[in-house]
Amino acid sequence: MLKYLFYLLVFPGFLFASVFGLIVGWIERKVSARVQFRVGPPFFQNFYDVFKLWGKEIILIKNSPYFIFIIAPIIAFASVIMTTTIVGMSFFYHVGIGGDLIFIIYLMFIYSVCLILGSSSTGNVYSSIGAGREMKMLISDELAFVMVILVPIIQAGYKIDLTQILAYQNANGMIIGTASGIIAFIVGIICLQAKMGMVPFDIAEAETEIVGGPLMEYSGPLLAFWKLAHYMMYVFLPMLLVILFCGGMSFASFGSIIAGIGKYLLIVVIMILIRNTNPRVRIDTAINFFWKWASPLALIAVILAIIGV
Amino acid sequence: MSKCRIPLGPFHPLLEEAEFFDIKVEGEKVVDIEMETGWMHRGHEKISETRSYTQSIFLVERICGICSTSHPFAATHAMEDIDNVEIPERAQYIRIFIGEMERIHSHLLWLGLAGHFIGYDTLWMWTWKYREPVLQIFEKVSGNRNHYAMFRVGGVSRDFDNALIPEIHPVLDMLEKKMLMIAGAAKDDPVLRSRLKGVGVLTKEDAINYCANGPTARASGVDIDVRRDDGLEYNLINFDVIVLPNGDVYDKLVLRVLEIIESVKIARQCLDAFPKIGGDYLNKVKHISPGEGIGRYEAPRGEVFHYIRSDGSNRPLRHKIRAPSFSNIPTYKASCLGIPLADALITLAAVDPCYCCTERSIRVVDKNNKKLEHNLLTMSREKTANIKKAVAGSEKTPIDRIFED
Amino acid sequence: MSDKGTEFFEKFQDKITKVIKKPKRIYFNVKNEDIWEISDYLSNTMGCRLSVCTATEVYDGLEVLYHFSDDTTGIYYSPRVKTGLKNPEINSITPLIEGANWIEREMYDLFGIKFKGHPDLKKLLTINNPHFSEDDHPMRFNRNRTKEK
Amino acid sequence: MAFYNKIIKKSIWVFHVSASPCNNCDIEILDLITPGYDIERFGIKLVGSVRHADVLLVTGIVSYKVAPRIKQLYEQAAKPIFVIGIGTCTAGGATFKTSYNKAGVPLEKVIPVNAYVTGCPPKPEAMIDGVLKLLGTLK
Repeated sequence: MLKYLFYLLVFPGFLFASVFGLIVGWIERKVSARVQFRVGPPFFQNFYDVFKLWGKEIILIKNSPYFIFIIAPIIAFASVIMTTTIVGMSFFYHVGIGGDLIFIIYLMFIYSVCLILGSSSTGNVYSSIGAGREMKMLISDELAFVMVILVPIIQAGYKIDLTQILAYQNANGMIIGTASGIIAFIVGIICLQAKMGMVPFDIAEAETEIVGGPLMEYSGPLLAFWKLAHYMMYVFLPMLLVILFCGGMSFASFGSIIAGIGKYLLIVVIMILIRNTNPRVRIDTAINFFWKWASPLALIAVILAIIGV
Repeated sequence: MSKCRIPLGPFHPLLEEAEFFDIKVEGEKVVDIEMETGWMHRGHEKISETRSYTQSIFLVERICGICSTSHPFAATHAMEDIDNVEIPERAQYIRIFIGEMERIHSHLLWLGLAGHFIGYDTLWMWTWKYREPVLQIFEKVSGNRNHYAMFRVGGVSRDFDNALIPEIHPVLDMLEKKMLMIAGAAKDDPVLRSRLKGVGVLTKEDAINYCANGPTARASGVDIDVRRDDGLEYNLINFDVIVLPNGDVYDKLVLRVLEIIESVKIARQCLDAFPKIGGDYLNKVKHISPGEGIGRYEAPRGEVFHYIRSDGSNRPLRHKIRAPSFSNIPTYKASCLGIPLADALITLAAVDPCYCCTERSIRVVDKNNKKLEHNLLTMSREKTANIKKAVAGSEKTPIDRIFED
Repeated sequence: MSDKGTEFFEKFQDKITKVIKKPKRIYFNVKNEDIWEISDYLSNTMGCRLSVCTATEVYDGLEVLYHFSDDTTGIYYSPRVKTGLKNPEINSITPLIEGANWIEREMYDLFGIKFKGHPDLKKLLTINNPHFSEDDHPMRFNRNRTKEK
Repeated sequence: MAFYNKIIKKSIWVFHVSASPCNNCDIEILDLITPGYDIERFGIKLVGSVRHADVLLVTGIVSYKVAPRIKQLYEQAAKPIFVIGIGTCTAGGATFKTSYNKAGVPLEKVIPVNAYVTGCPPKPEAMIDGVLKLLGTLK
C-alpha cells in the first residue's frame, strides 16, 4: 500500500511529474527559442511561472456555476497525475495494473472533458468557442489515437497491459520495426500533437484568435493547475509512445538507460520541431485531416497488424 | 444553428491597436460583421491650431508609427504643390531611399504579424529578425529607429552620409535572399497554402467599388500605384508595379514579399546615385502662397492623401488627411462574410489595417476664427500685467520702464 | 489634360463654374443637385477612383471637395459643393460608390453635414463616445459642447 | 512575502494595452519579444488574456472612449498588478497634449500607475530598463 502511495505521490507520480514536466516545458521553450534565433528563458523559468501564479488572485465570475469552474482544473490535474503514475510505473518499474491501457484512454478523456466543462462554465464567448473547438478536436483525434494503441495490442497477442506489451517487445524486437508499427507510430506522433494542443493543432487555445480559449478566464492558482497538468502531459504522452512502440526503457545497463532517455527526448524534440515549422490549421482542416487521412492510415496499420506484418 | 455574437476587441491580441469588431457567427461561420471605430481618435485639430507648416510635418509623422514617413511625404508634396517648389535631385533620392526602406520594414512587420495570427511564431520571429537591421540603418541615417523626422518643405532636413553606403549594401543583399526564401517557402508549404489560399477573396469589382488602394487593390488585380501614377520623385527610378489576380490572403502575402524585393532594387538604385549626385539637399521655402494643394504618396498600405489649403500665413487653413486604411478597412464587408471565424481574423489582418491612421487627425487649423487670436492676445496681456504686478510690487525693473515709454 | 478630361468639361460646361487648372489638379464648382450626375460620370464612365472628400468650414458656409483620382494619368478632378452653415445638407453618393460610405459618415461626424440618401448615416469617429453628444461636431467653430465639464 | 517578491521579479507576464497611441510604442513593445531583444531571457512574456497578466503596458493618450475600458481592464486583472505607461504620451501627452479627445494625460487620471517610460518612442532598451527598475523597487 505504502509502495503505491509512493508511486502516486513521489516517483513517477506527482512530485516527479511536476518537476520533470516543468523541465521538459523548459526544453520546449528553449528549443523553440533556438529555432527562432532567440536565447530563450532560463532553466528555472517554468518553476518561477507556476510558483508566481500561486500568489495571484483567483477571479470568480458572478452568476456562474463556479463550483465547476474551481473543481475542473483540480480533477483534470488529478487525472493527469494518475495517468502519469500508471505510465511511469510500467516505464520505470515494469509493474502494471490489469488493463491499464483502457484506464489511460479514459483518464485522458477526463482531462479533455474537464477542460470543456471548466471553460464553458464561465459563460465567456471566447471560452465557449474554445470549449466547442476542444470538443471537435476530441472527436477527431480520439478514433485515430485508439487505433494507434490497438496496433501494439494486436501485435503483442491481444494484451491490453503495458507490461505485457513491453515483455513482447523484449522478446521479439521493437514494434516500430514492423510495417504496421511505423505507420501507427507516425500517426501516433500527430495524435500526440493534437492531444497536447500544440501547433498545428492548438486550435482550441489559439491565442491570437480566441485569446487563450478555455484558459482565458482562469487566473492565479487555478491557472497554475492547468499549466502544471499541461506540462505533465509532456511527461507521460511521449513515454507512452516509447513503451508502445520503442520497447520502453530497461535498467539492465547504463547504455540502455541512456537509450531509453534518448528515445523519449527524440520524440519530444520531433514534437517541438513540428510545432515550430507549421502554422495553425483551421478546425475543419483538422477534422478533415484526422478523418480522411490519419484514421484510415491507422486503420491500415491495424489491418496490417492483424495479418501480422 | 443559433447565432452568437463575438465581440472582437477593443483589446484583443490580434489587434495591436484598440478596435472593436462585432462579429456575428453561426457555429464558426461569420454571418455579419460590424466595425465600431473611434477608439484611437486623437483629433489633431486643436493641437494644430498653433502649428506652423514645418511643425505640422512633425505632427503628421505622429499619425502612425509604422508608416511615419508616408504622411510627411504626402504633406510636403501637398505644400510643394501649392507653389510648385523645385526639389534638389539629391533630396529626391534621399526621400525615395527613406520611403522604400520604410516600405521594407512595414511589409516585414506585416509578414511577421500575419505569421503570428495564424500561429506560425517561427515566421514571425524570422521576419522580425530581418527587420532589425533595417531599423538600425534608419538609426544611422536619421538618428532614430522610428519617426525619422527627415522631411521638410523643399527637401529633406539632413543629408545622407555617403560613408554609410558600404554598410547598407550587405543588408539589402541579405533581405533579397531571405525574401526569395520566404516566397519559396510560401509556395511549398502545404499547411500554409491550405490556410491562406482562397481565403477572404476580395474580387476586382469589389475592390474598385470600395475604392480600395495599395496592396489590397493590387492583390485583387487593380493596377494602381501612386509612385508610378503621380510620378514626381519616382520618375528618376525604374521599377515594376506588382499586380496579382486572385485577391485572397495568399496573394496579399506573396505580393508583399515581391514588393520588398522590388523596394530593395529601388533602394540599390538610390545608393548607386548618391555618390554621383552632390549638391544641396534642401531648397529653403520661407513662404507658402495662398492656394490649394494635393499631395499623395504610396505608403506601404496604399495611397496617402493630403490636401492643404493655405491663406498665405505660416499656418495651413485646412489640412485634410486620408490614410490608406480608411479606404481599405471597409472591404472587410465584401471579403469576410460567409467564411469561418479563423479565416475572418486573418482576412481582417490581411489588409494590414492601421487604425491609428484611420482615425487620424482631420483638420489642422482654423484661421478665420479671429476671436481666438483676440482672446490669446488679451490673455497674454493680462498675464504680463499680472507678472509685472507680482514681480515688481515696489520697484520698477528696467523692462517696465521700456513698457512705460 | 487628357482627351477624357476635355470631353468631360465639354459635356458639363453649363454645370461647372470657376475652374482652377493646374497641371495635374483640377478644381471646379458644381451645384448640389448636379453632384450625383458628375460623380456618376467621373467614376463609371471615366473610371476614376474616389480618393476622399474634404469638408471645410469657410466664412459663409461649408464646402465639400470631392477628390476623384484618374489613376491612368495621375490627374485629380475635384468638384466643389457648397452648402449653408445652418442645416447643411448634400446629396449622398454612397448608393453610387460603396467606398463613399465611411467618407460621408466621417464628414457628418466632424462637421454635421447631413447626406441625403445615405443608407446608414451615423457618427464614425466619435460614435458611442461619452464625451461627445449626438449633435456635437468637433470640427465646427461653434461646437455644441453639451457634455463638456 | 519577500521570497514571493523575489520570484515574481523573475516571471513577469505582460499585457499590452494600446489606448490611442500612434502605434510606434506598440511595435517597439512587440519588437522586445523578437530576436533582436528577446525579453524571454528575463522571464518576461506577452500574454493574450488580462487575467494572466502581472504588468499592464499602456501606450498613448487615453481617449474618452477608451478610458472606461482601461479602467475595466485594470479591475479585471488579477492582483497584484503593476501598470507602466510607455511613451511620452502617457506621461505628458507629447504632441497630442492639446487634443480634444484626451482623457488620461497623465495616465494617473484613469488608473494607478507604477512607472513611466518616456520617449517618442522609447528605445527598447529603455523599456526593458523601465520594467526592471520597477521590479527593483519590490522588496
